[in-house]
Amino acid sequence: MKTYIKNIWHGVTTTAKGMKLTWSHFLTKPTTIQYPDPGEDTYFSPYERGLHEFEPEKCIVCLLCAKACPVDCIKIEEATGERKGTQKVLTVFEIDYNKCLFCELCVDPCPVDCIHMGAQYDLASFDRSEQVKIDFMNGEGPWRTALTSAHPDAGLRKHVLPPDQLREGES
Amino acid sequence: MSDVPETGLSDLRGAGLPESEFILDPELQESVILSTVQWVKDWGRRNALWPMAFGLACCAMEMMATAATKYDLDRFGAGVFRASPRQSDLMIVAGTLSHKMAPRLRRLWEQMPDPKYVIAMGACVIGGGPYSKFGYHVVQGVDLIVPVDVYLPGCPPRPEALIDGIRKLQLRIEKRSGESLQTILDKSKGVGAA
Amino acid sequence: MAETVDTPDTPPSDPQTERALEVVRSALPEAVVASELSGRHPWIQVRVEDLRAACRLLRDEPTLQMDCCHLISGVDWPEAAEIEVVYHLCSYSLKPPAAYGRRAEKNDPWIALKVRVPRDQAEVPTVMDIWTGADWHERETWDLVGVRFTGRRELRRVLLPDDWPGHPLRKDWEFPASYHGVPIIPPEGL
Amino acid sequence: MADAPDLLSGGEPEGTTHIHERQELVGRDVRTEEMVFNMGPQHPATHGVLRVAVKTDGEYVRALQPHVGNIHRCVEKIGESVPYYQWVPYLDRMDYLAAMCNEHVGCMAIEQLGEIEVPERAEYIRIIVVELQRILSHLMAIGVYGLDLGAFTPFLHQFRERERGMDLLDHLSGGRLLYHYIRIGGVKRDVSRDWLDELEAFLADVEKRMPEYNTLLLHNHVFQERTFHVGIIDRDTAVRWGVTGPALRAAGVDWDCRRDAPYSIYDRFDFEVPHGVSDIGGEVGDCYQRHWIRVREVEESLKIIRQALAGLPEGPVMGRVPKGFKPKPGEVYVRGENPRGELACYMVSVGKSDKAWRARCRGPSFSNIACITEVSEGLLIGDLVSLIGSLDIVLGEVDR
Repeated sequence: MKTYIKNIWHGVTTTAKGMKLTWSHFLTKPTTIQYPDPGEDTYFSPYERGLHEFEPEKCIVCLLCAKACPVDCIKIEEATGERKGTQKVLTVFEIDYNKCLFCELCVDPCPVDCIHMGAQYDLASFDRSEQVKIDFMNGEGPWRTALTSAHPDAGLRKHVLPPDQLREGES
Repeated sequence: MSDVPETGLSDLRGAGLPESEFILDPELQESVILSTVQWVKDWGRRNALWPMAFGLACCAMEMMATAATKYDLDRFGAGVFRASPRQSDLMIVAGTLSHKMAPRLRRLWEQMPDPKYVIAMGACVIGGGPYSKFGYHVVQGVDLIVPVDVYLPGCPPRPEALIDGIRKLQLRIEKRSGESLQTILDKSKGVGAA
Repeated sequence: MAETVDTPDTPPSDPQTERALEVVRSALPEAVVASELSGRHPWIQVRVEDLRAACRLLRDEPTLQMDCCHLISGVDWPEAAEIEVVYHLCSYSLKPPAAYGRRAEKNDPWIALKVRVPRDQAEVPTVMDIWTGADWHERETWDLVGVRFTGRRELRRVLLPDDWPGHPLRKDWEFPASYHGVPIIPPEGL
Repeated sequence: MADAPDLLSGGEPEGTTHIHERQELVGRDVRTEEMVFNMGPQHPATHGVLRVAVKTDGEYVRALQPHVGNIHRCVEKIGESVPYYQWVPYLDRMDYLAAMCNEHVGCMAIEQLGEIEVPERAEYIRIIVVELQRILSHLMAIGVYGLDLGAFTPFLHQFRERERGMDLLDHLSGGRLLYHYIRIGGVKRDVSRDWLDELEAFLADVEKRMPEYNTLLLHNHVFQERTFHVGIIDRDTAVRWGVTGPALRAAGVDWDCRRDAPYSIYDRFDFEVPHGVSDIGGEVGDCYQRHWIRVREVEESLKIIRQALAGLPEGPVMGRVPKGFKPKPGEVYVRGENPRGELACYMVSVGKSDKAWRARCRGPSFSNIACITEVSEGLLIGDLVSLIGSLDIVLGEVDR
């Protein structure tokens, strides 16, 4: 009988302690960020591995990025028999986001830094063939326009850490 | 689907309504009262999606993060994660789908009541993702098994991206599936930001 | 790392494996086929028919007490037409000796035991009754590499479905086109 | 379906009736039907796509067979099909709650195979991020275990801290969950002073919050009732089945790879290894003790990170990795302590190739989940949830 009452007492007091903790959160600042309008919230990484950014004018068609890709999702082609000076001419550059694992391995070997990881992440689409495979050569390309339903300000990545304060590893 | 003229019916079908909804004359459907009723139905459906907690792999962790404190999916009316397929109308396929799991996925999808929607979350379920080259046991895209409404690339997608996918699905439910994504986004510039 | 090798002609041998070799040699003089005592991955290769006896010895020997079968892996060597099964054993009862410190080549008290069986008739006696934990590792080795473990209660696939064609980690295994109607390599443009 | 015949092979035919011995004690002649049912693969308490075929007698578990492989992702096949450096992102995806730890062990194995030296600063940064990952993983385990047992609040509370930690790793690597930060030969990029300050603030916050979680779970009477004397994995069972990690230590085995077989630079740090004892409540090896070990390990990880922060040297963060890295023939076996147990990597190289001949990984959850066949006998079905939850398995690692 004594254990029985003791158990009840223990159960009630420990639960009350937990409830006290829960109720105390009424007075704290909310943790939730208002995603489409993050307002002043700054939490994005300067190295965010989102949709790629590609600068076709810089590319020398060395194919190193395509070789480094574990899943061969980069399709890159040069014009046959055509040269701009000594430079090869790039005709096709596509990244298949059906396959891409956002591992950043294509960025490291590029000798001219023409491919890097962008910060755009909201790529949801209704059709996998239309939106997921992105042709980077086609005009401005969707990767430069805002393919997002979020508030325009959500794209402003105010960094906690300015990028120049972080040193790149000598990879 | 193609024989239906531009009356909004194709949009309704795209939203997953069963055929029995189409007993009325298309002209009548467009009339004031019924279209309003339809709008109310869609409004309710759109704002009270009950997703099924169908976590397969890494993306499931991001799905949990979306439902948890920081991203709080409840703000969009889609935070009631149900364990049972019979109580849910949205299946977020989060993670890698293997050949062993594929029949179960199909069965769970069949157990869901109409109208039902599927979001393919992450590269693995869109098209095999990282496992598209040597992954002998990975289904190369969940759309080989069930129809998919929204494709969401990323490995794994950020929780913001999942919220974005759900918002795009909500737009689609809102009788807009016939339009292209860009048109919807253009039209919803003001609405979507709210 | 590199500085631990003092003289190239006499590399330091791993005390744990050395002891294990002594134990196996003294009880089963015929058993050991080959061994490698130094380097990063010392190992002992025994005959298939002596595998169970050797495992039992290593487990019961008080100076070794290999009470856990950490990992069983199968390695396919198509050129030699052999499959190698590697048992990594470790002990949770014995702490590594003090002399066996950080500077040793391998500061981790485990022993690698190898057997080699012909590729077309890969049959290895089970060690499931010696270490219960070997159960799933054996099933996985059967599943992926196709080594049949004999003398155990059931040898089913553990990771792949039961009707999966072949054993994927064999080097000559070819991707099937589809499994139950679902394409494994999807057609182009899907 | 394909796996219909393998539901529960052997044993008695279905439909036989039993009189449970407990009911004999009560003296009532209640007959209960035996039945076989499936828990999972779609079940909230199985932590993913584990399928457990349970043979019950009334509410008691008579026999049980876990079925895994539902997310078998061919990591070992990929390991021998792609070059070494391309395999590292796949290691992340094995145990997705402890991606950094996987990368660490995998990169250590590849580095030993190719005899690559890692700079001092990179080793320290590795320890910092790995222990940070351990904290995040254990926070998740603590929160989700509460969820399994019906307490939703700890889940929401721990996600607040976890998100902060994930943001920290995000700022370092660019990914929230899968980082691909530890590379062969070092780490991807250096940490900044601001990041370290942020990390210290995070550590202080976790230290402050841990007692709160304990109020909600560890000291809660309901939680204790659900976990005391439930699902006991004793020393003998744990060692025989190859159970590792917190479950092994809860069984009373004083073993931690970081201390007893130090890899990387763990021998420079001073930390305790908690192991199951009888005076904290419950019983050695029960669910409560496994939970308690995780709580204690978070505290120890805090200690390790602080020591690593104090000793962080200056220098480069990437060693010299030869272009077209082709290691000499040989093999390595490296094991490291992950949040869930010992991850081991066995790699074989035949030389003259940038691909491994065999890349084998031992997922700790693989062995941990195997043992429930034996442990769960005689448990109530509700306690089975408690047992599986306390083992904190990640199916990505079971199936690999």
